[in-house]
Amino acid sequence: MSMLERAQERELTMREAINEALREEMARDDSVIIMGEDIGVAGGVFKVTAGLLDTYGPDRVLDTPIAEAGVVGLAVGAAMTGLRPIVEIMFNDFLPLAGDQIVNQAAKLRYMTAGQTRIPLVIRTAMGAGRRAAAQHSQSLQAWMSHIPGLKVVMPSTPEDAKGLLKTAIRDDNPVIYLEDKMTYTQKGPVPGGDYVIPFGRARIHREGGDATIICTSSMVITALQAAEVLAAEGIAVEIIDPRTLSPLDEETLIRSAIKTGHVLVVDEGYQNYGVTAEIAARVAEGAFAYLDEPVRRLGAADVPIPFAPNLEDATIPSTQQIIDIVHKMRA
Amino acid sequence: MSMLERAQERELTMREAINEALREEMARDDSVIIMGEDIGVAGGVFKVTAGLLDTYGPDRVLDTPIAEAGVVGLAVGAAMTGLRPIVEIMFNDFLPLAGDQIVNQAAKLRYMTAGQTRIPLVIRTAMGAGRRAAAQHSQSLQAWMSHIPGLKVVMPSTPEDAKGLLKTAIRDDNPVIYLEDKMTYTQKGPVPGGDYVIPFGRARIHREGGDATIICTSSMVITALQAAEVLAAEGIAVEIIDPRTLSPLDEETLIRSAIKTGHVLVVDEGYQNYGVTAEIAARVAEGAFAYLDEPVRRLGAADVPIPFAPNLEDATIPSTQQIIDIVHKMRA
Amino acid sequence: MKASLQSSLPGSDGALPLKTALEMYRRMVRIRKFEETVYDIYSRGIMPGLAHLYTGMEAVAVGVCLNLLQSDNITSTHRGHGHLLAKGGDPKRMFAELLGKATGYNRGKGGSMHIVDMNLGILGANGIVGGGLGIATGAALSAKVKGENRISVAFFGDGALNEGIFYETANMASILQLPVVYVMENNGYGEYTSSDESTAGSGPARAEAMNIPAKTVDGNDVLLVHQAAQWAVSHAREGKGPAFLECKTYRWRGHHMGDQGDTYGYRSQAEIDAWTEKCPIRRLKEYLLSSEAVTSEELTRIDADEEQLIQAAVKFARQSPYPDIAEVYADVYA
Amino acid sequence: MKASLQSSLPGSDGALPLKTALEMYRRMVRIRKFEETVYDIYSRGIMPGLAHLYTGMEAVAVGVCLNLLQSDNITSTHRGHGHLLAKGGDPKRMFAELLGKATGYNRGKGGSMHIVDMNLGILGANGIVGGGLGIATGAALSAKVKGENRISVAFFGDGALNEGIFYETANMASILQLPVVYVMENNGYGEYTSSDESTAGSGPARAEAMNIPAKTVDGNDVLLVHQAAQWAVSHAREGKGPAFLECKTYRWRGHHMGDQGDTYGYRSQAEIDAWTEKCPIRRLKEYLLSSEAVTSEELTRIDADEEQLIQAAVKFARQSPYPDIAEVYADVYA
Ligand SMILES: Cc1ncc(C[n+]2csc(CCOP(=O)(O)OP(=O)(O)O)c2C)c(N)n1
Ligand SMILES: Cc1ncc(C[n+]2csc(CCOP(=O)(O)OP(=O)(O)O)c2C)c(N)n1
Ligand SMILES: [Mg+2]
Ligand SMILES: [Mg+2]
Repeated sequence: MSMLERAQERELTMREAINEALREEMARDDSVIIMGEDIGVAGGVFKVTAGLLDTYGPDRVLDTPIAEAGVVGLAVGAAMTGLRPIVEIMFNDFLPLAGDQIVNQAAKLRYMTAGQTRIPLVIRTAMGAGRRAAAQHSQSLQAWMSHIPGLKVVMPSTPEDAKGLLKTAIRDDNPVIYLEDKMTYTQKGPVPGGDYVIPFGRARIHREGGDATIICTSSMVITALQAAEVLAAEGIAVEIIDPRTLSPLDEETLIRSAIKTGHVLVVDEGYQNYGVTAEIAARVAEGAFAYLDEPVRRLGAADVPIPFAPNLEDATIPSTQQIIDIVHKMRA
Repeated sequence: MSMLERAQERELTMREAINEALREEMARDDSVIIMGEDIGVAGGVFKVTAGLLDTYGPDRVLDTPIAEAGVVGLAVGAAMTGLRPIVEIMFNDFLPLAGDQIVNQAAKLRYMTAGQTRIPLVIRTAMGAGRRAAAQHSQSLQAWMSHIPGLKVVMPSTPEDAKGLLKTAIRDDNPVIYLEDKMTYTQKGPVPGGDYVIPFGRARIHREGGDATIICTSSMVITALQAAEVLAAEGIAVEIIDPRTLSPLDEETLIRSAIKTGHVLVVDEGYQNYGVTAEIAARVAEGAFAYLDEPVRRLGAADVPIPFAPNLEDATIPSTQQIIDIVHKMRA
Repeated sequence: MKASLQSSLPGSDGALPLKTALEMYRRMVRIRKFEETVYDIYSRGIMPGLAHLYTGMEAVAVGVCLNLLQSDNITSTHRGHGHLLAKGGDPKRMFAELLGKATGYNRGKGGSMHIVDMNLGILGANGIVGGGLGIATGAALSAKVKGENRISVAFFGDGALNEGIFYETANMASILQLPVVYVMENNGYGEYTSSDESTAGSGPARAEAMNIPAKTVDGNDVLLVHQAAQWAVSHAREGKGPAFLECKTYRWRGHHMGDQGDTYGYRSQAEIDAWTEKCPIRRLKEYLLSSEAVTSEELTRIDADEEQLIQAAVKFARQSPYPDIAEVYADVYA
Repeated sequence: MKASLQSSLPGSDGALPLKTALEMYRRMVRIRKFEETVYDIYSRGIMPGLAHLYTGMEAVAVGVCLNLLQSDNITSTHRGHGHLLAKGGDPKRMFAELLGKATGYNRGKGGSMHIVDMNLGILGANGIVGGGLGIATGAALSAKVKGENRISVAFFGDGALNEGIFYETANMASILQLPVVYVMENNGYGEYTSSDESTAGSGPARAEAMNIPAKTVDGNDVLLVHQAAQWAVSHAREGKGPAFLECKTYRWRGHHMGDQGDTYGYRSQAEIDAWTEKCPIRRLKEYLLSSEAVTSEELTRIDADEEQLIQAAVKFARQSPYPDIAEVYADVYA
């Protein structure tokens, strides 16, 4: 980031940062359109697209019917023929409704056609538990998306990253799944001025430390940073790394830290079984094998549909306390 | 298995074994119905349901329209209200079309309702590459299904297992995803006589050996057994274990073998990234940490949409030679 | 109002008994009071999660459900309280569920969008738009295969009409001649998007294109809804296959509790006012009084009874404990 | 046969030029020869994978595509060879793709079900039933947003009609008035299941229910298909929104190469024979000859040209190399 950009830095919420990225990219390139349920007149259920309809009009900001497969289907066709559509899928729990369009069409068309077409498509969607929205509105399905070759998967954890990564996503010629943790929309952070992008496949080290590594994604970065504070007070220096993109994954940075600390915990809010933590743990365990003092630990969401009752829901989400406990156990 | 059952053992193909299980369960319990595209008159595109329509009639053997989401949707409702539907989804590549019904309805209803309902539903589907069917008809999406709490996931590798596990699936009160590798349909093996079931969550040790462990699923068991033959000739004794069900997973048996041999390779035909091999590798690496002489190795399908050209497709599927090479490297 | 208490209702097999009319009134009042109480406790921060209120739409659920037997099945939506109460759901266990309490229908694990009562044939509210369509149609398949005299009713919205699942399941119902009634609650909007702008053609036309007979009715007139539903339910029950009913109505309280005032700027106060004028409860009340079959006191008594029922239910819910933490891992598998 | 070379075709803007009629003949013959050659090489074990032949359906693709500009887009199906050739696809690169060769359209990575030629507006065959519907409708959205004079045609089958994706995308096309034509190839079956037993109501009725004008035409009469498609294409091109065309036809060679004789027992030889009688190529040929505008020699010459073209294409394909193994990892991402 340039000095100028830093100088122009402001505090924005995650929501504002995303809105700004959308706004700027739509201004920069008029092939960028945005479509989804309630994103126009209403500005999106989370208000992330507020004001776009007024600025860019109904040809480029499309309020669609409730038809996830159809919306993504149209976006794929539009992406093949010169537009750069951004689709908002209100909750990532609804990605399975568009599963075929994402997996069998968007992700594969370029490869199947040996590069004859490109699919500059971004699917933005809200994920994460914590809003007492129950099992069909609280999932974190990033593992599904990350499993599919041909997709890129982005999970920002700060307003700064959110803006820079979304711009990269919109300019990318491949389908990108961009997951926004709904609990972070109101979270504030510094955002540089000017037009900046953040490349995919580069992890961000949020905090350095030599005693243990915590690899964490999306809002789990916040949870882990809180744990790190507590642990620091106890004299344990934890390194916090956010891969930022799950696909491509910056394996190198993760492994380097694992080699340095010898103790690794991976935290992600998806279901733990066959989830994101498994892939990261497996890669780190392989890459840092000789340097690990103990097995790579994993902490995902409980392997249950997400319950409604507040006390139950909270118990399914990885917590600061759980992280602290695991680090204590690791260092014991 | 009883002596009698062994005595009645016959050689059946995988296809015949599955057909027999369907036939016997439909005879045993008239709440079992089967529905899917072309499964009635035609007997299924892979002929797995041949003859069922004649025996059980069109009320229990339903040729459906081409509408995967709708078919699974009806099956969920039927399962809640007293039937035990078996749905055939022709290719597992089409599971994403029914993604919402599987993930948000079938898998979650019991939990969300605190046990007020049960969903005795089996979804049988063909997976696997090798038939030059290209990217939309060759995938192995077991990682997706295994990630979802509330689903059970079964991957038989022999006719005997196929029959016994399918019977268990049909009698189970939960949604079960039953994946049939299309390359194995004509593969023969001994099948006991009589009515037998194989419990979920129990791995099968196909071959014992103390030098290395290969954990493998579905047709990869065959590939691995071939590699084991070659390695045996070189004096390397490989243990071959098939978990048979990915969810529930018999972690204990896998870890026990890992502890014994200290060298582990996991082979599965799904895409490697964020795939089944990651979860198994992560669990084994954690459970057998102190006993491993080297990192757990993984071999999945290449992380690319599956190409059509025979030479390219073959290069994406885990092969006997690759397994041999990895074991050589492990033991080096 | 075209139907009457005295005269024989066209399509029905006789006059509408006063008892039924009063039961309609009672259930509509119950729903109204339930929903307004939700509004209250939600506004006061007592209820977690999301709440989509049925206020203003009571005639639809009640007019339809009073044609059903307990053994018939319904599926509901995210806006489910009205359907559940109309089908006989217990306000106590519903409120408890809304608050995430152990005494709730789902022991607090489902919340507003997932209430089920298998004994009452309530196969569930559903958080997925169109999520009940497969389930209701599948339940009708069960009835047919098992030769049981049960029908299914799937309530769904004008927004849900555009999901492919309606099309796929209704087609199957039509081919297989399943005993299912599709009740489309056309309240003009799917969230903040107008139905006119998102839907080409009408629900009835789409159903008829799949050989499913369809009617449209004023969804704020419980007698007309009841009469039309009688037609649809008989059609299904007599083995003639699926039927489709569009009920035109309006949700007074916006899409959900977050949709107050001008937050989403998609509807005018004038529009809300016009629909409030068409209050289904007031319409039935005025009709009953003008028929002189009922006194004002009788209705006031019903109002009071229901008020008490609802207040007792909320109290019960509030006093109930949260579920034991061990519930987290229970019921994932049978 | 109701249309004629001389007389003005109703709905068209003039007589059908002889040149166009001959081009129809040429393309139909090309498709027929292409498909019968696939039949041959597949039977001899030379072609890997799956092959779904278009034999008998030639009039649909040709009648429609001769109304299109090169810049218009089409999406095709698993049974795509006919559409691709009708839109101008190169038999050489197609055959090479069918054999998985490096010289194929997709360098062997797609095979029969995934051929694309972006330069010709061929947005792809598709292995997913209904898979082209979103793409074609999305391409029409591009055209509208970018103000380009391009329309899209989505070919799809009677079986695909029952997938929710048709309903979802056609609804959007109708609301947004997108320039897209839905061409339903009704060949009576989806794989081995009769369309009558799986489809309630008709394709045109379903389209009309979403305000999309629709026609049904004899899909074995290329002149009638051409004329009806002219109507549909003009409708879309003039900005009047989507149109729907059902073409009734038959696939002689079964669902795919594995569907020979009585393997799947779903259709009778009598049925096949009856449809073979309605050969679209023979019909056009007889008509042309009876019109006396063309001599038998001219047609024979076209036959011979096309035979040569196809044989050269197969030879080219067979002599081409398989792709380099490095191709496995190329093109996953742009
Ligand atoms: C598959 C899916 N898409 C989107 C949503 C978000 N959502 C919840 S309610 C709703 C509107 C539904 O409209 P309608 O069917 O008309 O019912 P109404 O709210 O008007 O009663 C939407 C879009 C959802 N829950 N599920
Ligand atoms: C989503 C999906 N479901 C099922 C299939 C398997 N399948 C391939 S072709 C076909 C029949 C399609 O019928 P129709 O649309 O009428 O086309 P036709 O083969 O008659 O040309 C089916 C079921 C598929 N490829 N994709
Ligand atoms: Mg609505
Ligand atoms: Mg067909």
